[in-house]
Amino acid sequence: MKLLRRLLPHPYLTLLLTLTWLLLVNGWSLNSLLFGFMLGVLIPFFTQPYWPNRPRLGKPLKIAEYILVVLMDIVQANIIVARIVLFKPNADRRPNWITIPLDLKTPEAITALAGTITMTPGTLSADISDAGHALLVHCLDAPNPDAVRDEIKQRYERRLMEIFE
Amino acid sequence: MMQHLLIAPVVLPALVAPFIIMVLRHHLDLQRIFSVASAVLLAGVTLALAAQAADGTVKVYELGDWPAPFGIVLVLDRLSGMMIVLTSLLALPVLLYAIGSGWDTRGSNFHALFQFQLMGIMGAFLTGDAFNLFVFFEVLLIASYGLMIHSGGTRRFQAGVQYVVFNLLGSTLFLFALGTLYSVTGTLNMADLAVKVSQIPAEDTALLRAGAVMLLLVFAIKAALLPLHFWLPSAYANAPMPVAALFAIMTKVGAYSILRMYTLVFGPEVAATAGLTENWLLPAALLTLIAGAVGVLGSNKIGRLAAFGAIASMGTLLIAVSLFTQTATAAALYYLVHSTLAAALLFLVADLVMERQGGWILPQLPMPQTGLISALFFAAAIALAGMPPLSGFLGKLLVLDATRGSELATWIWAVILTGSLITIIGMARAGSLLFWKGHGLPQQNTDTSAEPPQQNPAARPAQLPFVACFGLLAGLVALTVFAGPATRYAEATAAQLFQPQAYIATVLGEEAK
Amino acid sequence: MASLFEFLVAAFLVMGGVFGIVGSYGLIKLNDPMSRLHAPTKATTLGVGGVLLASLLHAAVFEEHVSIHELMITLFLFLTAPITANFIAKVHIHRQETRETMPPAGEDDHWATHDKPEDEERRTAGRPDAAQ
Amino acid sequence: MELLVASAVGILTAAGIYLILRRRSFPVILGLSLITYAVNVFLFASGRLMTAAPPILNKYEEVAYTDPLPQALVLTAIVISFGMTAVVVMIALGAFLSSRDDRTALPAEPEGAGEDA
Amino acid sequence: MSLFLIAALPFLGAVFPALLIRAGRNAAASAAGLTTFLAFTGLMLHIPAIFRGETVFAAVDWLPALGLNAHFFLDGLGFLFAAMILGIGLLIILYARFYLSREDPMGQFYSYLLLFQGAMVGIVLSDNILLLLVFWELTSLSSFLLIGYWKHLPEGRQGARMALAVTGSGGLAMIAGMLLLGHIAGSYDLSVILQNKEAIQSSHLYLPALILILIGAFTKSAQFPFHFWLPHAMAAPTPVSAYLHSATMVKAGLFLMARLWPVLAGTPEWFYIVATTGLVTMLLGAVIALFKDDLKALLAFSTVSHLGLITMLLGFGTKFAAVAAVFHIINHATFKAALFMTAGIVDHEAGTRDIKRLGGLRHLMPVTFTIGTVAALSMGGIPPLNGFLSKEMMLEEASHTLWNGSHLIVPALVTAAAVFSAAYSFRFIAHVFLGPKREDYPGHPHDPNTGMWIGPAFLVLLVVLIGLASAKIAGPMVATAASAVIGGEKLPYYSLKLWHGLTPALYMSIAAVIGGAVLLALHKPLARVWDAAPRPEAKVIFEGLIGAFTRLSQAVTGGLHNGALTRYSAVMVAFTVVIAYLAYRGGTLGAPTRALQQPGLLPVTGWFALVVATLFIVVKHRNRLLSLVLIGVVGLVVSMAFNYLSAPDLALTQISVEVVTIILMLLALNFMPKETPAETPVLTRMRDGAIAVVAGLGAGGLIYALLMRDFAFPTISDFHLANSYKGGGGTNVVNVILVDFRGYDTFGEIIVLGIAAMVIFALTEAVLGSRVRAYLLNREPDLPRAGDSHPLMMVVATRVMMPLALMVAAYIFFRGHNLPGGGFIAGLVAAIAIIMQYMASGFAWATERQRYPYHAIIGSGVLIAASTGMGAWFNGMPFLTSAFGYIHWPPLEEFEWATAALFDLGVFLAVVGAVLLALESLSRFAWQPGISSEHAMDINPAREDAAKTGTEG
Amino acid sequence: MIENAAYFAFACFALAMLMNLWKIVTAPDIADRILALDTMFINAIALMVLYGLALGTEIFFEAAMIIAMLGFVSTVAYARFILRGNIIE
Ligand code: NA
Ligand code: NA
Repeated sequence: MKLLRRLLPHPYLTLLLTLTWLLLVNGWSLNSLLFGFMLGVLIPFFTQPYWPNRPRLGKPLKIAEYILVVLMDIVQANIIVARIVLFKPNADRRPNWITIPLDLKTPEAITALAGTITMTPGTLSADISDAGHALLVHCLDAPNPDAVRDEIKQRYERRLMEIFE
Repeated sequence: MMQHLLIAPVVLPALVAPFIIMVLRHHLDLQRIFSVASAVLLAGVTLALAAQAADGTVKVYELGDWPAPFGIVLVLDRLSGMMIVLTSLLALPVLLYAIGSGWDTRGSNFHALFQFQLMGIMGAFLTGDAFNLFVFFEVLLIASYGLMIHSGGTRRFQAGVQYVVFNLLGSTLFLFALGTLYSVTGTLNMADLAVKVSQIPAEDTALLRAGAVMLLLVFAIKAALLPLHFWLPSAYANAPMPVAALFAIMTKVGAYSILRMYTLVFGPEVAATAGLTENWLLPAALLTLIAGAVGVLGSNKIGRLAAFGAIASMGTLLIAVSLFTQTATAAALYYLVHSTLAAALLFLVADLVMERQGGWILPQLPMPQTGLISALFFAAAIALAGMPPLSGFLGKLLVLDATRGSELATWIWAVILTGSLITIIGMARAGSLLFWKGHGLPQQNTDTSAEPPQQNPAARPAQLPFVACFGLLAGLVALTVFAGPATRYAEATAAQLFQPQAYIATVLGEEAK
Repeated sequence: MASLFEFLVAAFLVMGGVFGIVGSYGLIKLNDPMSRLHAPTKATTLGVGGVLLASLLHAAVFEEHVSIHELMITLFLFLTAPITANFIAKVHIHRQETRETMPPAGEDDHWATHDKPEDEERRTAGRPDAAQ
Repeated sequence: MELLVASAVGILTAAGIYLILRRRSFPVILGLSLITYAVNVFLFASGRLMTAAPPILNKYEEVAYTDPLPQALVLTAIVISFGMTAVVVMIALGAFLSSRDDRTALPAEPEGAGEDA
Repeated sequence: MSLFLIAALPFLGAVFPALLIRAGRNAAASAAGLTTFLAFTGLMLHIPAIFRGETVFAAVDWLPALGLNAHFFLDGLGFLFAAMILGIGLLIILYARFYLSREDPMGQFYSYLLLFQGAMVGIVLSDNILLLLVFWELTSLSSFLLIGYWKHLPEGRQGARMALAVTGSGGLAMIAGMLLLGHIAGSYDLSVILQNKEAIQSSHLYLPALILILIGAFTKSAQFPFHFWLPHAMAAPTPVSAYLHSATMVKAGLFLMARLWPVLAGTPEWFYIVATTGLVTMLLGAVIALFKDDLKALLAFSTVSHLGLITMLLGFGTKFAAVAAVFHIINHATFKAALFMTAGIVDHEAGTRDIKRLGGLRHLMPVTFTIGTVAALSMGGIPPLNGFLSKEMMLEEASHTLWNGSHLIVPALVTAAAVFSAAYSFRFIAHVFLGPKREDYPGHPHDPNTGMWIGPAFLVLLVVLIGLASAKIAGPMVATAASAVIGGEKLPYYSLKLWHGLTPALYMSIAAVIGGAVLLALHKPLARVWDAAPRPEAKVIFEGLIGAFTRLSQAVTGGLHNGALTRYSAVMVAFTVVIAYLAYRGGTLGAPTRALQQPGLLPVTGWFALVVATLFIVVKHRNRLLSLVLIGVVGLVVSMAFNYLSAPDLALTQISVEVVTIILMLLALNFMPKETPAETPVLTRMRDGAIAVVAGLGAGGLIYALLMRDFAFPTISDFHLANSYKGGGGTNVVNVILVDFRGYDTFGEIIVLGIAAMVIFALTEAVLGSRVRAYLLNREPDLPRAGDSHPLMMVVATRVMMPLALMVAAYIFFRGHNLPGGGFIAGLVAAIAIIMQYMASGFAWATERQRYPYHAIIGSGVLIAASTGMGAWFNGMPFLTSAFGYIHWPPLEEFEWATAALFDLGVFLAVVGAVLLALESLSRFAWQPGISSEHAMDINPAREDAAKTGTEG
Repeated sequence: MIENAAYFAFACFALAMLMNLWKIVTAPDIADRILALDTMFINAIALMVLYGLALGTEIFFEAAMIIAMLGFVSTVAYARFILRGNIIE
């Protein structure tokens, strides 16, 4: 068991890498699967010094849900922002900084949140506070910053809390 | 296994170098042992190969078992045999010198770089493929960059920048030339190029000629032909002197390549490239000689003097090369061997001097071991100036004799002889100031502008540098005493160069027909 | 059926093109540097995404082989775009802003970009042996 | 197409050489980078220009292939010039750090003093 | 004794003194004397043959290709000279043993002396004029060493260099002359040349050859206007002067003229050049000699004068004159060597050679006085000494020589010279030995020990004996030697005796003696006039010339190689463009054979982006960071262009290399100025711009012309396309070329990369080992720095990306043989994946986690590639021969194996190792002690919480 | 239809690239230039995928993927340079 843990320091990563391999070679053959798995074992083995203290992930369904939510938001928000860019005069726009206090603690979770914020158009994670307890977000057009902050905390951070901690 | 001997000059250093880096990185003594053993073995291998080529047969090694012109081939003929022997016989004393003087301890990776340097040079001499020649030029160049800046120092770095930048320009030009040649002929193999160039349709000659001449200029850069020689003085003068001594063969790579390409591919008989060099190559070579000789007289440091001496000797060599006749080529080949050994010796002597008093020709310090060093300087100086009894005089006579038929014979003679005179005066000035005037200086050092000797002499075998110098001197003496056999070999080599059909047929096999 | 897929592919292509150009147009049109930083996310997400979806669909339907490895590109872009944006934002904060012009950093003192090198020294000074 | 490639080569070469003729090592290295692009494209183009004909053999149908050889040559050339660039950058840096001066010109050495006799 | 041995003995002997000097001065001297004596004896063994009129040969081929062979011969002339060289050599060796002081390195002296002796013997025994040249130049070199023997004297160094410059340049001229002569005669062997008088004298090359050879002879024999070096050579120790400047080296020129007399003499050119030069030299030398106060200078100019005399005789071209010349050569050698030794004794004992401080020595040094007086009288032409005899013959011949139709010129000038000659000879006696004894000699004059005076005494004995019984003692020698000079023809009538009756010569002699006495009497006032008279000082002029030329050389060299790389590059580019254009002009360019392809939207866009970015770089290049950003644009466009033009492998490589290069340059730029100052003047920029534009036009024009024409022949890549799959087992032809068809190129290429990394590593070590280290440690960043050096988001993202990127690298590696990719690109991607860790978490942190030394990775890469190549040997195939095949292991599908993949693995490892070693080395510049490697990110709330609860660090 | 849509997309991304170029040339600040270059990388990816789609080949996939990866690395490198001077510390 100990040996297995050493060989497979992170099964999720091995799974992800095996999938990546199949994705890369664009096929599902047994050869590819075995080879991908082999690499999926080997590469984390060689790279584990670079990723100590890996977080434990919980609830795969939650992860899937989160991804779906984000993708939907991306499409929606893109259209809004495209309208702003194309049609809204600069003078009417209300760009704004928002401080988002963080309940998330692990770097991985914070990064996921920050990434989500950036990838959903209209908001952008710009910086983190000097002790890591707040996230600085920039809004392209936010007449009401507090609403944006609450939405982020509600919609994304809450879900991430469930996934990571 | 014997048929694989032809690749050995490349593979042997290519194995030893990484081995030194991987396994012996922290064992200086073992590095030295392996490096010297490799050099000795290399000398043996090259001698065996040259012996194979001596009877005039051309040997071809098809790398990857792909036939020419589709794969890369190594070709051994008299010329390449001679050049690899010269390289390995030069390398050994230079290596011993570097060990004996402790130069190899003054920076990292000296021995590995040295082996790689040899590999590059060997590869360049043996290849039968134009692009592969480029690759090995780069191997030898990059190793030379490392050796040139070995042990560091402000001025060495500054000179290194110039050396590298200028040679990168040269490498770029090489690629322009190769692209042009491939674009016209559709081939890269030198023998195949020869076939294609001889049959080139008239409408393609303009582009072919541009490519051919650019290639020549690339080689001329390596050969330090004026006005492409500017990289040499500061590079050689600021390199560690044993490295500069090894570099004595690098200019010859340029000369070799000119001889190779302009006898095999763009030979005197080839109509498409007729008259490509006639108007400018010889005058440029004459100016090179003058610039070198004047530089010898105008140098205030012995390293620079040696560098200009090397340029002057390249001028003489290129004069003979530029005539592209069989006799002149034979003379050039003899002179080539001589000038390589002579220049190397002068660089090593320069190092002996610099170690002891900083290298200023107007000396500020007296020098220990003046007697032996001055004798060696004297020998190197007369060798490089072309004074008897050493081979330089014979080489000079051969060149003068061979250029008699040229339209510019008067100019050639005048320049060679004047160049000799200026060199003699310059060498005499330097020698008398360094050794005679320096002899009378007070013992203690009051002037700090001279570079102090760099390291502890205890850690090195003190005799080895002199053994190395006398080894090179012995080479010069042997070249003098056995001038008859040596010139016979040179003549046979030249004859082979000017009848390239056998080379072409051997390389291309049935393709030739 | 084919024409539906044809339409879909075309639609993805057009969508991709539009968002692609919106992203780059935004870069020119928007008048403050932080706002400009929002624009490329459009190109990254729906711009490239649209083209990738079109490619995926096109391969599956019209060239009769499933090709999903375009997803790798998306994966990389989603992974990297936030970091890029974060860095460029930090450049702005570093060059254009000071601690004073920034909003408060919640319970903390200031934003990480405005950590002074002195602070760094303080942070490393506590453990000088860490370097050994 | 040929005109575009040729003029691009020309412009890259010209720009590269202009920068190589500057007096500081950094622009010289920039110039070398540009002229390396130029020569790579030049060498590549020596196989003539073809679109949509990569030299990846197609087992199923007869298609045209562009000349693969120059591509292999350029690949080698790119790698080599990368190594060279790395070295020249380092040497230039070494030169700058040792002398605090990034001029490429080699300063004249102080003359040795004394009576020339 | 074989001529080889005679010629070689001195050279062999030259080794011993230097080695034996530790055994003492006598050992060194004996060794030198013994070898000389052996050679002399060997020479004497040939007396019978020589005096029978035979010629002794010894020949061995040396450099037959050139006609330079070790052919020696000994005839009367050679014998005479060889005997003088070896004989006087013996006396000098003896003399020098006592002359040199304890501080002088005697071993060195004898070595040099024997070297010189060997060279001289070589000259006179050579049957091959090229061989003769070898020895000729050797005399210049060895005399250089001898003249400069007293290293500490500036005069010695100057004199040596002057002698070398003058005689060396003469030697060089002579090389040309000899080559011409040999060319005319069809051989370089004297025995052949001497048979070809008509051919030589009728050749159009006769005059150039003659002039060039004569330059050699005149410089060596100190003929006007090359005479000036000889007096300055007097800085040498006196034994050297006695040897070189009386009997041997300066006679080499005469020897050569005598040697070639049969084929060169007898023409008007010969007469006017040689005789006139001799005449002028003779007179000039005599005049100057009279006014020299330095004993050795007096003798030196007297030597010049006498050499002129002999030259003139040879120049007359008559047989009688030739006989007289030979005779005077002998006589001059005897009395002049004796005089030099006398001068040396005086100098040695009295402590000065200044005539003005001497006088009255006859009381203190009677032996020396006797020797000196006899020799000087002979020099002055006083009967019954030998000098008188040959001088008479000279006067006799001169008395009926026409010069340009005039009967008067030669006799008059000759008599004038004789007058001065007598005068300085008398002065030598009178002002040194006669007169009252003085109190103020610098030394304590007394006769030296026997070893020192025995040599000159012997010579003086010869002087007297030859004078009294010349026909008996010198007759046979003169006859054999003279007969050799005139080419074996019948000797003219002459008689070697004191009294010839009342001939014009006798009147001239008498006039000379009387005139000489008068001049001596008037010496004081004349000297005042002489000193006041303006005249060119040869030494000043020469030194000035050489100095000026040296300074000119320094200026030219310094000016030409002024260290400005920009100029070197500009010259190189301009030269290339011009030469390439001229070459292009020499050929023809046919009409286009290919149609222009219409570009679409994409290429035009790309082109536009490329051009704008490139030009913008030129405009903005002083902003260095911006330039790098723009280089990124260029790289991107070029990469896309490769893709568009069917070169996906190139596109991949280009973009990967691009990124690594930019990282590298950014790392370097950190330490360098961020701006390039504007320092070039407008004109320079315009010049550079012009060069650049022309070069750009050239490159662009060339590729355009190439692109518009088809290959002249089918290309070899058809073979690659056809055999890539069959023979190489891969469908990506570019990759198969790289790892198989031209795997050897790739082998060289990874080695380049490996070396590059090693060089960078070594350079880093060198820089960090120097004082730069201190600078770097105390360096203040030149731009304000932001906080948070290892941002949390970046660290997390790269942790995810690293395995992904390595996966991609593996993918690219394994598919490379069949689809775009391969070991090189895979290596770059893998390297970049690791670099991301460095960039995100810092150097210290990442280095600590690096398990495999990069040196070893490079080395193993090269070794794997080489081993794969060598593996083929065991199949009996050449290096790098690949093999591939297919494996089917159920239930797996069939898969391919190829040794090329192993080779590619070598490439992969070399690339990874090289890139990382390079970047790691560069990163070490910025490393500061105290930088933490404990944490990957600066800010991590989880860490703080953990610290609170104490669970993890 | 697909062809026309592809042309449209080509035109859009080509135009987008030119806009990026414009920004690189005219931007007042280096940060904007880096941003524009980064966007250019993304547009290049799109163009490459489009081109593959138009030719019906997957040969450009790797290039697009590598650009996605490497564009990031170079952008971060530029930004780090401005922020810290030293990109590996
Ligand atoms: Na967002
Ligand atoms: Na991005």
